Amino acid sequence: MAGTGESYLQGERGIWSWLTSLDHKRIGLLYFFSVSFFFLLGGIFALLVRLELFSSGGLFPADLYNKLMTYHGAMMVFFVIIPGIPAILGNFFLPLQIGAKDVAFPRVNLMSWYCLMGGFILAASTLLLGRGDGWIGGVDTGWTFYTPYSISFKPAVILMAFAVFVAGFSSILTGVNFVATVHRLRAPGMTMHRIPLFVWAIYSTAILQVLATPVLGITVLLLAMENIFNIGIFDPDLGGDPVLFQHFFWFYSHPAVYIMVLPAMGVISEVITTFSRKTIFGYTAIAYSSVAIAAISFLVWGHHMFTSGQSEIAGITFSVITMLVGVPTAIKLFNWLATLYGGSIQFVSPMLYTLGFMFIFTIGGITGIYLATLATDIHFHDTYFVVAHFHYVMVGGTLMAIMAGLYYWMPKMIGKMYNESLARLSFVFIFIGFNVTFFPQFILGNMGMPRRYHDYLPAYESLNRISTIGSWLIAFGFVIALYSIIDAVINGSKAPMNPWGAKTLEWTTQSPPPHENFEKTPTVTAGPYEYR
Amino acid sequence: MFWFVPMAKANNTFMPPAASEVAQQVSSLYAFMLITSAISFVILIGGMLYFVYKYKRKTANDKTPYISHNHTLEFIWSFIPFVVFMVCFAWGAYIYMEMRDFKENALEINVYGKKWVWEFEYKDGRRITPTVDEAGQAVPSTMVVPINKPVKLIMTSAKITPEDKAVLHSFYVPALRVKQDVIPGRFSALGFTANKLGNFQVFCAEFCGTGHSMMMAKIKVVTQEEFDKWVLGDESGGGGKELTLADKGRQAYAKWACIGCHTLDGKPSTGPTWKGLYGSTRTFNDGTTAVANEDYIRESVWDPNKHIAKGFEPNKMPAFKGMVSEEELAALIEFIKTVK
Amino acid sequence: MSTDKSPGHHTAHHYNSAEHEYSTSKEGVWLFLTSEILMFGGLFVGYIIYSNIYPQVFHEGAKHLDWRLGALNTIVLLTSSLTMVLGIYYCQHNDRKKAVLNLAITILCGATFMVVKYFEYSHKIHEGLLPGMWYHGPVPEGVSNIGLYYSFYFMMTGLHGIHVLGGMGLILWVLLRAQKGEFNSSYYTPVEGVGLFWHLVDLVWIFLFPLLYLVG
Amino acid sequence: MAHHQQNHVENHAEHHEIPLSTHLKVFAALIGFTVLTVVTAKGMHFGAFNWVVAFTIATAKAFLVLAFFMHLKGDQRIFKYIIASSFFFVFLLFFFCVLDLLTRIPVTSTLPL
Ligand code: HEA
Ligand code: HEA
Ligand code: HEC
Ligand code: CUA
Ligand SMILES: [Cu+2]
Repeated sequence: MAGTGESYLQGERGIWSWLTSLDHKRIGLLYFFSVSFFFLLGGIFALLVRLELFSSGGLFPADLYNKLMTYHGAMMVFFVIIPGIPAILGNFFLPLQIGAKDVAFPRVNLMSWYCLMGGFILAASTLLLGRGDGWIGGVDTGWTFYTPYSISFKPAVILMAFAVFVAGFSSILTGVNFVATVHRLRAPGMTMHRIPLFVWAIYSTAILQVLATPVLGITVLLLAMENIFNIGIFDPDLGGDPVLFQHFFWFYSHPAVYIMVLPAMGVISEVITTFSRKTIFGYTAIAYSSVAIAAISFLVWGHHMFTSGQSEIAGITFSVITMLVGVPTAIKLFNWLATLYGGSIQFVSPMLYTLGFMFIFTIGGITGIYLATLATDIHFHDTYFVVAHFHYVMVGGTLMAIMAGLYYWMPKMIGKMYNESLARLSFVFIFIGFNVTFFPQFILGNMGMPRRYHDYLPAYESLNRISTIGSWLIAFGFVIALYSIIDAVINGSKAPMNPWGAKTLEWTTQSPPPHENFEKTPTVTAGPYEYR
Repeated sequence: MFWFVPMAKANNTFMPPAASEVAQQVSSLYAFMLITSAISFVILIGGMLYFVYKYKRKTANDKTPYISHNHTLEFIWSFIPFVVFMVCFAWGAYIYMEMRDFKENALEINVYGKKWVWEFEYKDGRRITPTVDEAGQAVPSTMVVPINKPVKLIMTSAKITPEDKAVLHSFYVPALRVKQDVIPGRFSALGFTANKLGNFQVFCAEFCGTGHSMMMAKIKVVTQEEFDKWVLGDESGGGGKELTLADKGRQAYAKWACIGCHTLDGKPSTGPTWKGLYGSTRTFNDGTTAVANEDYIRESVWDPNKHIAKGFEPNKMPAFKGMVSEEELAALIEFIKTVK
Repeated sequence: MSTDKSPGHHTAHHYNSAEHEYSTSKEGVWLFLTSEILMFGGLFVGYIIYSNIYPQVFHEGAKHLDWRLGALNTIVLLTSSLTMVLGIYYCQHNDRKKAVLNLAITILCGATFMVVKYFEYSHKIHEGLLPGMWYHGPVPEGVSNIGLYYSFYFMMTGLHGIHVLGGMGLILWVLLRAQKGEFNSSYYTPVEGVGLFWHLVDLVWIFLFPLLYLVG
Repeated sequence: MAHHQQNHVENHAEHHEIPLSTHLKVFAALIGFTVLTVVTAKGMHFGAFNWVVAFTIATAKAFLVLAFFMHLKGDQRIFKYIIASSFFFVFLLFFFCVLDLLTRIPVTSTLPL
């Protein structure tokens, strides 16, 4: 057993000891580094996308723009936001919060990180596979890879399909691991009704990962085969049905959006109780609404296909089921609101990010309802309204929650406190910049500007300008955030065991935790948020 | 910069002015949703801000009440949103069914989405493609329809040449609030009844590659009389009139969708511009050069991958061998000569 | 059962007993198998949908398959499943020799399966019965896209074949460990896990066989 | 190795052993079913029922494999739920795809094409 008092950061040193570490905390940090790097890349693509859209007319050739847009979307979705919270924060805190010494399968955990990296290397190598000589290649299909555009013999698409397959494998393995961990490794007394809400959220997410991702796997595999062998399953020239591809794709990719947001909601539940110093309102409601969202999310995928040529009856069915997803989400939001009531609310940056999450996610969620409504979606589909919707939920929702979680748990993860004013400054820039960037896009969508346009009519110019300027503000905010993290690592003061006065188990061990997490496996006798 | 504000005021939403009954209904539904969501947003976020202000931490060890749950509240805030959502759904589905209800007496027009032009075909065989006006300015395909007459579009995605791959497009008219994907190997339908005169923008809303953002068209709504005149007249086809060779070339330029990739005004698009092409020295990706004479142009059309113009990608331009006839080619060459 | 005396194995530090580790690992395997089923499920769904859209294609396509070979392979795989089970059984009963023997037969069956597949494949490739665009075998009257049937045939059997190969590798791994005497009645988790995987491969084939070879 | 108490609620799998003879019987049944499915499909002609018959037999075989070879019978409940959920979700994929395909109204053109 590792020596008491020695933290997981101490002990074995050197790159190699990290790359072969089976400690869930170290693997969590590995994920942190790689995902941050991917996020930086995805963000640079985003800035270039916005730069091109700064004015009508344009800077880049259309093909280059299409590639930037595709890599931005694919990078952010498959390599940033899906692994994001589960693999970084989930890895680190899931075992801690249930009083376990590690995840169920540490080796599989490490393997899943390697899968993600393998996927990234494959994805990066698509850049080298062009169709011409002297041309930088790449995928230009959009992150949705709709056939038949994606199957007109494109070598880069083949590699990208494998990249997504491998990254998806990473996601499946993480999911398997977490489900087994939650089922089997809870400390004595830690019943399912006592696990923190973050664990509930990660648990529901893990179920989604196990059940949905394989269908993406087979879909991209078929896509690759379609490109290599022209098998014709999705190729109308050979009797295939391109709409069926969309069904298969969204069977995964709709649940995937809840893979992105459920863990974020878990983070919010943690942060909001801690900084209200008050027990969560409606523990069971929040916990079960996670499971409800996960379950219903499998039945709604057709709402991405209202105009695709699927049948009217299917459209109506999907529309009505989609509405049901809004209910558990509303439950969560109102329960958080009720948690604030009568609390003792402390304005530190994790809390600011959390309030920012509630503000932005509500807008994103409500616009989701506009899209779920058939008549309005016919107008909004594939316009900037959709772009604004999903950035509101993904950037304003999930990314905000990642930031909240990082600041909240940073004292525990690295044992250092961060600089509060820097962190607040980053919030201000990200929050304002975000709304400046994406709110105009709702209006653009209303006006009818389609998405994935590298050039647009002059009428759309002024709003696009505002949006581009906003993107610089967000970028600046993230640079400050990055700086504040580096600053904390170098200059941060030593963090106490429980700087926030939080109640969950991870705060009962030293900061940073020892290899074995707890000196002595804790025994749990009450719920997670007993602020009495 | 804020020119859109008055427009929004005039219309209550930022959508383009509705040009059909259904579009108006969509706007009303949208307004309803805006209001309900504004109310719920104010309740939720207003409440949040208020609580945050009111219950700001005062001392380091404030006492907080222990409230774990409340079933009545739980019920209220699940049931009310549920009802609102169901209203949205039902209203939306109702309008949607109206959109998808194709009238028996509708004017049927075929729509072909190609990489990257729209083409329309009327019952009398009149086919509308993009053209160029005398000034060399590209004119997008313009669909002419009578006012207050139901129109049914029967749409499919077509290939330029047999080797080409047809892809998805989506026919989108913001002013009519309608959109429908155009699918290869299958027909899809779209219906509308315009109730405003004027020109309305058509976009392609499904990603289809390089020319996606240029793939536009127009719908021109005219009175019934004008429409009848248009049907009899020769405005679009130019039939009957004796054409010069260059004019025939111009028609071929539109007919074979060269217009989707080659501009006449000097701007490179998917392919190089034709402005000043004839007689110039071309540089290729492998560094070699050639003078663009008749033979070069013939080769470029029939076997485009032989020489790849510098800065452009191979395999984009389909090989027109067996499609574009010798006569058409001669006309095209004549036309290219005139584009200076 | 919670004793921890198996010679080659120590329960990992985060479990509190061998029993605990065993059932957790088993759950992990089951979860993984779930995702495998969904992956194959996608293909099955595609198959069923297209066989209803193009009944002739699937009817004509299936005619070129030799159901005898399919049946042979079914029996081979079922046998291998039995020997796999026996392998586990003998591990549980500390009978190293018999366990290794049974595992070896299992691998052999897997190899037989692949050899039969090899003959089937080479026959098809020879006849031009290839997927999608590459089909250049006989084209029956009134069927334009018979290649679609072979797309499914090759995708499904190919993916399944890859699983067979992977399964054989895994069995080899547990065989070698069994040979070293690492398994006994209190620790045989890897054999059990690999066994579950192998049965899944069998399970998929149980559905593939009638689907591809019989109803067409 | 510290041996602490963790919650044992779900953790005591009886290493349920199925006797050898059962395995052999199951194997015999599986072979029998295989013969049956070949005979019914090749020897008799039920027309559209061929599908149903073949699938029923395959499902029966799958049950045998799951219950006995994969030791589901008598094993922890949770495994049954896990495996059942996988079939259920494949069914969902199937159901909604078919819902779309069966209810599509084909668009026909009255125009010369
Ligand atoms: C984190 C990711 C995430 C999340 C959480 C959501 C959440 C939701 N999404 Fe979103 N969505 C995406 C990511 C996400 N989405 C992405 C990436 C795309 C585009 C993909 C692409 O094409 O590239 C997309 C696209 C998309 C579409 C397709 C649009 C189109 O292409 O035409 C639709 C249509 O129904 C939709 C609906 C919804 C709904 C109903 C929710 C619901 O879950 C929201 C529920 C929340 C609320 C409703 C708010 C809280 C409730 C209240 C405060 C109660 C009071 C409210 C009212 C009375 C209105 N989304
Ligand atoms: C998680 C998902 C995610 C995130 C975070 C973002 C972030 C951003 N997105 Fe993206 N976007 C998508 C997912 C995402 N997007 C998807 C799925 C699509 C659809 C693609 C398609 O159509 O196929 C899309 C499409 C899309 C479009 C539409 C393109 C088109 O249709 O033509 C636009 C246009 O404005 C855009 C802009 C932006 C901007 C300005 C940001 C900014 O918020 C980015 C700001 C970030 C940075 C500038 C990085 C700075 C980072 C650092 C300094 C490192 C910091 C490290 C730490 C703090 C640890 N995005
Ligand atoms: C789908 C897009 C597309 C269409 C349609 C298309 N072209 Fe092209 N064309 C290109 C591209 C890309 C190039 C540059 C690559 C090359 O040289 O092959 C090109 C090159 C050319 C060139 C050589 C120009 C130079 O600068 O050397 C000629 C001439 C030409 N096309 C004529 C035509 C004619 C005539 C038609 C219609 C009958 C046509 N093209 C239709 C994409 C297209
Ligand atoms: Cu055609 Cu986009
Ligand atoms: Cu969705």
